[in-house]
Amino acid sequence: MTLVLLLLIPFLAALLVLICKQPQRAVRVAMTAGALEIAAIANAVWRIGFEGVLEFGRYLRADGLTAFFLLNIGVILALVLAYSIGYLRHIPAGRFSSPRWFYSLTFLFVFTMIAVFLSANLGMLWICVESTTLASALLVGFYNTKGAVEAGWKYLVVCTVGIAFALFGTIALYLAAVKSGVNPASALDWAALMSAAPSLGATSNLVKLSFVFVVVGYGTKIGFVPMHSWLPDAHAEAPTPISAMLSAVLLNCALYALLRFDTITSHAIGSGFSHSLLLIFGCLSVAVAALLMVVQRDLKRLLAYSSIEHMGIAAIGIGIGGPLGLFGALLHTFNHSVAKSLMFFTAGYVRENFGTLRMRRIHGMARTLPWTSAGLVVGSIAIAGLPPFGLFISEFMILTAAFSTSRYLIALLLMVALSVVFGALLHHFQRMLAGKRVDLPEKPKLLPTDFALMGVCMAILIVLGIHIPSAFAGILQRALVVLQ
Amino acid sequence: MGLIELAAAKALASSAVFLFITLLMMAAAKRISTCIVLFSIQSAIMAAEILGMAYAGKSVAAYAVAALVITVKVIAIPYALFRIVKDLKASQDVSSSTTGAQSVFIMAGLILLSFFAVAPYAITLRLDEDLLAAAVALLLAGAFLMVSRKKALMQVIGLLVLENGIFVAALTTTYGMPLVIEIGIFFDLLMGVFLMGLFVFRIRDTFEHLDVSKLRRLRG
Amino acid sequence: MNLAINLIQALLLIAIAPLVSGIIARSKAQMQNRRGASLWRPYAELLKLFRKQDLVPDTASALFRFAPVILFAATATAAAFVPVLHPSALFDVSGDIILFVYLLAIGRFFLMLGAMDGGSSFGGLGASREALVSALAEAPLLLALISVAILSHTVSLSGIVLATVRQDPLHLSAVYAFALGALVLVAIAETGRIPVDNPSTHLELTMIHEAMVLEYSGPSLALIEWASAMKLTLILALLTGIFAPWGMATNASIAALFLAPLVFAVKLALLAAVIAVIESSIAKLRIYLIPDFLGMASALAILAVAFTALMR
Amino acid sequence: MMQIIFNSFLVVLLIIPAVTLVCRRGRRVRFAPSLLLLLVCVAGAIVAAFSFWRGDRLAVDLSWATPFPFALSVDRLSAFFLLLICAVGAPVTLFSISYVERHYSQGKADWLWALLPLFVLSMALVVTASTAFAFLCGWELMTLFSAALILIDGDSERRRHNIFIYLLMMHAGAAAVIASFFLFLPHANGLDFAAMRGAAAAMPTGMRTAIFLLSFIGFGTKAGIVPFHLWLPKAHPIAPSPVSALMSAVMLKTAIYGFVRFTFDFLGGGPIWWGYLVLLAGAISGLLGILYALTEHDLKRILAYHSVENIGIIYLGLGTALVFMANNSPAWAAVALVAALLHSLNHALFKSLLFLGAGAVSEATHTIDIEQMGGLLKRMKLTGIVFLIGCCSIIGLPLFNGFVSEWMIFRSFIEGSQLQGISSSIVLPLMAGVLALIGGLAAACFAKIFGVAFLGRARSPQAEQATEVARPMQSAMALLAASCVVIGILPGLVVNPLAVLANDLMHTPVLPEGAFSISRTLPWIAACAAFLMIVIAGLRRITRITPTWACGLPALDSRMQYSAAAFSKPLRTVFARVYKADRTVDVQYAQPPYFAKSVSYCSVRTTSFERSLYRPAVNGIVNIATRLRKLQTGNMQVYLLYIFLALIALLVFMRFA
Repeated sequence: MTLVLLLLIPFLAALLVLICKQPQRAVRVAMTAGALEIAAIANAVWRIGFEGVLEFGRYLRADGLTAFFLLNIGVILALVLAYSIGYLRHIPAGRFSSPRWFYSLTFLFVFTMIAVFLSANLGMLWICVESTTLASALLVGFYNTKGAVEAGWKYLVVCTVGIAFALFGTIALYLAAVKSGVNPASALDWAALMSAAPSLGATSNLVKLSFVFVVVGYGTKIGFVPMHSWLPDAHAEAPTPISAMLSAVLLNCALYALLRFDTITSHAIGSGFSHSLLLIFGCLSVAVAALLMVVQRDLKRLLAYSSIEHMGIAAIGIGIGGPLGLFGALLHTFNHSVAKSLMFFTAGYVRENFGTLRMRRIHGMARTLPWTSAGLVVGSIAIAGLPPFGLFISEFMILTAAFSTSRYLIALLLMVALSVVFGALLHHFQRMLAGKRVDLPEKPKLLPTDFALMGVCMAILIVLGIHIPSAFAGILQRALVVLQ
Repeated sequence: MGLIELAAAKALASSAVFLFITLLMMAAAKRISTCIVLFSIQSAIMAAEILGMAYAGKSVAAYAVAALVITVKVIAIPYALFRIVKDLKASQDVSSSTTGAQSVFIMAGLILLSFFAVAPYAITLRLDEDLLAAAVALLLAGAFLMVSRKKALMQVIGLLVLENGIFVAALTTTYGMPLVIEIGIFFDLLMGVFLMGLFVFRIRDTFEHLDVSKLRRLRG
Repeated sequence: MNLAINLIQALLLIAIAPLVSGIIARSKAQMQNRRGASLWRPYAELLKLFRKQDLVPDTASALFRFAPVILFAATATAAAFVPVLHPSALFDVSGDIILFVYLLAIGRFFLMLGAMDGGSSFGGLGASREALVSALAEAPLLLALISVAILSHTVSLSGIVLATVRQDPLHLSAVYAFALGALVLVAIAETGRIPVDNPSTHLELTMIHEAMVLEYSGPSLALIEWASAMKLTLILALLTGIFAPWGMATNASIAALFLAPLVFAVKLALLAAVIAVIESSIAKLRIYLIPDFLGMASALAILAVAFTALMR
Repeated sequence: MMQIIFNSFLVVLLIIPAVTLVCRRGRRVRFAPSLLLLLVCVAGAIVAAFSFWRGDRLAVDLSWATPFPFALSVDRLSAFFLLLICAVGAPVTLFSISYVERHYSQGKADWLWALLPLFVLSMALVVTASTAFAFLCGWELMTLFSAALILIDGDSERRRHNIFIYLLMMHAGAAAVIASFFLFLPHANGLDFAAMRGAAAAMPTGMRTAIFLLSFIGFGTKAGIVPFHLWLPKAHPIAPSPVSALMSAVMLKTAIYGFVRFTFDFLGGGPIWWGYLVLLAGAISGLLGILYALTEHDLKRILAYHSVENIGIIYLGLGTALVFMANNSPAWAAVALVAALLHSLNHALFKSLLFLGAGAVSEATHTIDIEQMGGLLKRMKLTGIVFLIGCCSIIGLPLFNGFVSEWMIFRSFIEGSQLQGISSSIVLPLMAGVLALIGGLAAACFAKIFGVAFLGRARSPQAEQATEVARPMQSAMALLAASCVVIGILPGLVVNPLAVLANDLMHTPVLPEGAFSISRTLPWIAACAAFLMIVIAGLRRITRITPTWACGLPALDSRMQYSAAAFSKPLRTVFARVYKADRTVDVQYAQPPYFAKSVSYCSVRTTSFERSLYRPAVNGIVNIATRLRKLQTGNMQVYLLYIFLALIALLVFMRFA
């Protein structure tokens, strides 16, 4: 029953927000719906903690892995909604762009993402991932500017094509399952496939074919390097709360889908094949993204490439496997989502006050926007993977895993890339932060919610950096059990 | 009755050939409207195949899926595309980056390639080889159309051909996927096309042209 | 008893320093067919200077007056390490080669500072040239001493002298030749004799040591003169000790004790005469040729050290 | 008892930043954070001294809190370096109580008092860590806090560029250190030092060499060895004086600690070429450090280059120890190690003294360029004397602490001649020549600094009106100077416990007898020199103050004195090839071509590692990145093409894999 509630609230909220006319009421409805949704997520995670697996009918299922990713979307949803209060004050009026439309599309987007996490059936999983693309395409093109429309169009077409390949992969897996004796009715159910996995060995080359298509398909949504080209445009042109949602949750959602397939294939034909593919894409993404970050000119594009790089690191973590590698990878996705949303919020404030995101034109930020630049500095130190913050812990884990399985080249590449990223971030931000006070057209005013927002992000990062709370570690352990 | 089943199976095999023909014609097509017509023919052939399989396999679900394909893919989408073409008064030219002859040769190459690609799987899985080959051919053709054609509408048609390919792949499994999933996928593709249509209008408003290759502002 | 001999030995070195510079001056005069001043003139000069007033420039700080004192004290302490009459000097501790070299370095450093405190350009001129010479002279001096020390398996000056005394004179190795060459060149540079620096002129182009002490007068000048004379004596005693130690009193018998000083005096006089001959026969080098002069010394020293391993 | 003090030492360091924020306002309470930090440093010094002399082990385990094992344990080696940190930290804090007061506004001072204790804590963390995670946390935090402290002084374009290079190189060095830690993983079961120590013996030689090289590069970058020294002359001079004193004196030593911990404690020595590599690096660093220092006339840049030189001397000591271990004579290896560790302590003391002196001078004359100073010894008596003691120690003159460690390094060089192989019995004694040359050049360089800055005539109005600095600053410097002289005269205090420490590391029972003979004779020599000086100084002499003799000219002015550039000119011509300086001399003629009105001379050193080594590397990365950027063409068809190519590539890979 909790699962249905999880889905129902955002769907109803999307409709309700459309109905109420004035923006004030829409915002209030949206906030209450958001709060309800977060409560439902908390309740669901709590229940999963006790009962292990929740099921509802044939198509909704939630286990340890889902609980972890639900927690992720819950935290980010709270942050984004808090941020959007301040953000909506100055959305340029446009045919579709009013708070009503913004919130309804956002809740639709949340609905589709939660559906992805809850779907028990791989076909259903594909449908929900495709619908996330559709829901977010409108949000990316929300502002009707030339850049936004172009980014939205490219995002829609490239992701749909990519996802089509994932569908082909799902069908191939279905074919392999049916051929090796799984009863067709439940051949796409994840649980059934997991139990029948050893028998899938018979049609091993079909399973390999399916995993290749799935990696390319969902890889496009995750933003692995050869298929990443849509990501910088989409994340840079989307409204800030949405680019935070895209970077922090949508990429994790696609990674979740890939993880589901990876568990099946590694149980069926051993993890050698799938993990080597993940390692290839991971290393490629880390290397190319790190290099591209050096020559970026726009702040949001820089953050988008950093998302590609961190997804690459997570893929390397999964590719190395083992308890430490997987734990590090999952922890890395969570840390990255919090740090990246903090960075996008500060980018949003910079955009509001400086009017531009071109890093060459922004100077004297430290003195004009002290609190925003503090957030930016903390975020960039976290993203560069330096000690006091959580990302250092997860990168430390992944490196330990890499070294203990004596994969020296990958570890070397990872460290070189981290240094290049550190250099790039330092190079860009030290030019933006330093310099004399710039007198802005209108006085920069940060709402109390914005302070709270940045404070919460920093607190999460530092807490995860020093000591992982036992409850959170428990959720992570349960997610690992599912993956093992 | 065995004769009729045999006839149905034969019809299924020959239909793959018709699919190949529509692909070749689509490659040679110069105007968008011809591509739309060819697309609807292709979907009609696919619907016939589903009916043949439904008749052979006697599964009610297949009939429902066939009816869905006919209403949406043969009638609704081509009609919508024609209306968009008329509304936008956009030039009908396909503006392909490869000449007609080159396109046809490439399309033929892709069809042959799909046969080789499918060979190892068809034998082990005792599947209907040419149907699986048709699926892969449609997939590769859709991809080729999207890469080579510059017009936004042709991107949409390329995507639809690609999805047809996946649909045919689903058909090669004896009774197709569970109905709910089939309908879900269908509905998603429909939504996808609808949104692309919306974006085509948006591009029209903001850029005053429909040539996708000119959308090059976001670089680096 | 031993301590007494050593103490006398150190005081002897300090006392006869002016005599050595007197001998050199006298033999140079003889070389130039002049009668030259008496051997004891340097002592008279020191007495005269000690009675004079000490002129201190107005810009100078306290360091100006303390520098000569430190210079003299350091050089005197260094005297305690050099064995003259008896193979074991006052302080005979392993590793005093380095200590001996660095004690001389203290004196040089403070003299340079004292010179710069005068506030005139001569002080800076002398100090900067002295810096050049001392920086390049320290390495060959130390390497030469180390090569001899390695050969005689000890690390103290007295140990070296003891080893060479016991060694039969015919068993000479190439190391001694190179080390002698290096030490002679460094000795000339350190004590500021002709090819490197001309002690008797006040010509801006050539003087190094003289430029530094231009501002000094009275007792301070006396201390400096005595200290530089003492450094000359120390190095000559070192050369005789290491390369010609025969005649030193190996046992404490009365005869040996009387014979040793005589032999030492003769050797010292001979060396002083040799220096005088060198000084009056060679012209002074240009400042920028000094590095090559000291480069030659370093090369010899390096060869000496290398040959200690090769000859084994 | 010691354990309680040690725990409180760590905790108080953590809460001082909070204390600074709390009592920013109160007049009376304003000095609370600084006095607290002073107290903590003294307590830390006491704990470290006890643990260093008595050898009792302290341990703190926080693994329950942190995701990875995080434990601190103080053995003799850690205690020695902790003593070094606190022994320098206390006077620096004392100095900065009044220095910060004058130099910085209230806001900046609060920042400095908040960050300084954290900086000291991170260094203490590095030296006492007993697990890799704790070590690396301390290591990265140390860099971050030092960068933040540098930023307090302002953020002009040049400073930002220097900090950028500093942070980038520290990060690259840290990556190498992390790699060298993790290379233990396949063999050691955990990442704590005990497991690593156990696993090191069993590892294949290839792995040990990889770990050695990585730790050499990683710690070499932080220590400032020549190829990686680029950041040192850029970062130290722009930091506030107390901070650059701490960085130069103590932060470089944490790198030495790391290197010693890795090569001697974990790996326990290796093939002989390790020793030669370290010797070579030490020699080059020593020589280049000095030669570059000769050309500078910014006081803090000179001292920064001298840090490179002294680190070179320490690496010479370590290299000799490695050579001895390779020739399995551990007794003399222990002596060389004692020499290197003693020189790190000595360097910490006199370098912090010199930097504080530079701070005091810059505070009094508002400039740091020695060409503008002159005659400061008269105007700032105590600072002058204290700076002179610092100069004498750094040159290594007897009766000062620099000499003791250099003597021991010389002693182990000479002992090197007794080794069997022809090569090592030549290399080590020749290194003595290099060290002597370094000593000679150092004497010339510091004669220049002290002569030009403190003696002669004041060269600028500010130098004219310079007055002595405040009392706490003087007492801090006096404290350090006293410690230099005490160690110089009674080295036994530090040498004996260090000998015990070296024995532990080298597992040798006792040290060779002749090794430390110097520590017995130095007091005697000091007594004898003092006696002579008193006797001579006792001669009452009438002194008369007269104007300097100016060859009959009316009066000398300050421009007639030798400037720093002129002083080092002869040496610079000798080493011209090292500098490849491009000289510009332009003459304004009152009436050409005879009567020149003014001649201006400027010679700039053209050789620099930045241009020949680092610039090409950075440009390489940027070129690759710009080419990669072109892949993002903006044309959607090309993006789709990428996806299909990726798919086809994978299918082909699958076919053949």
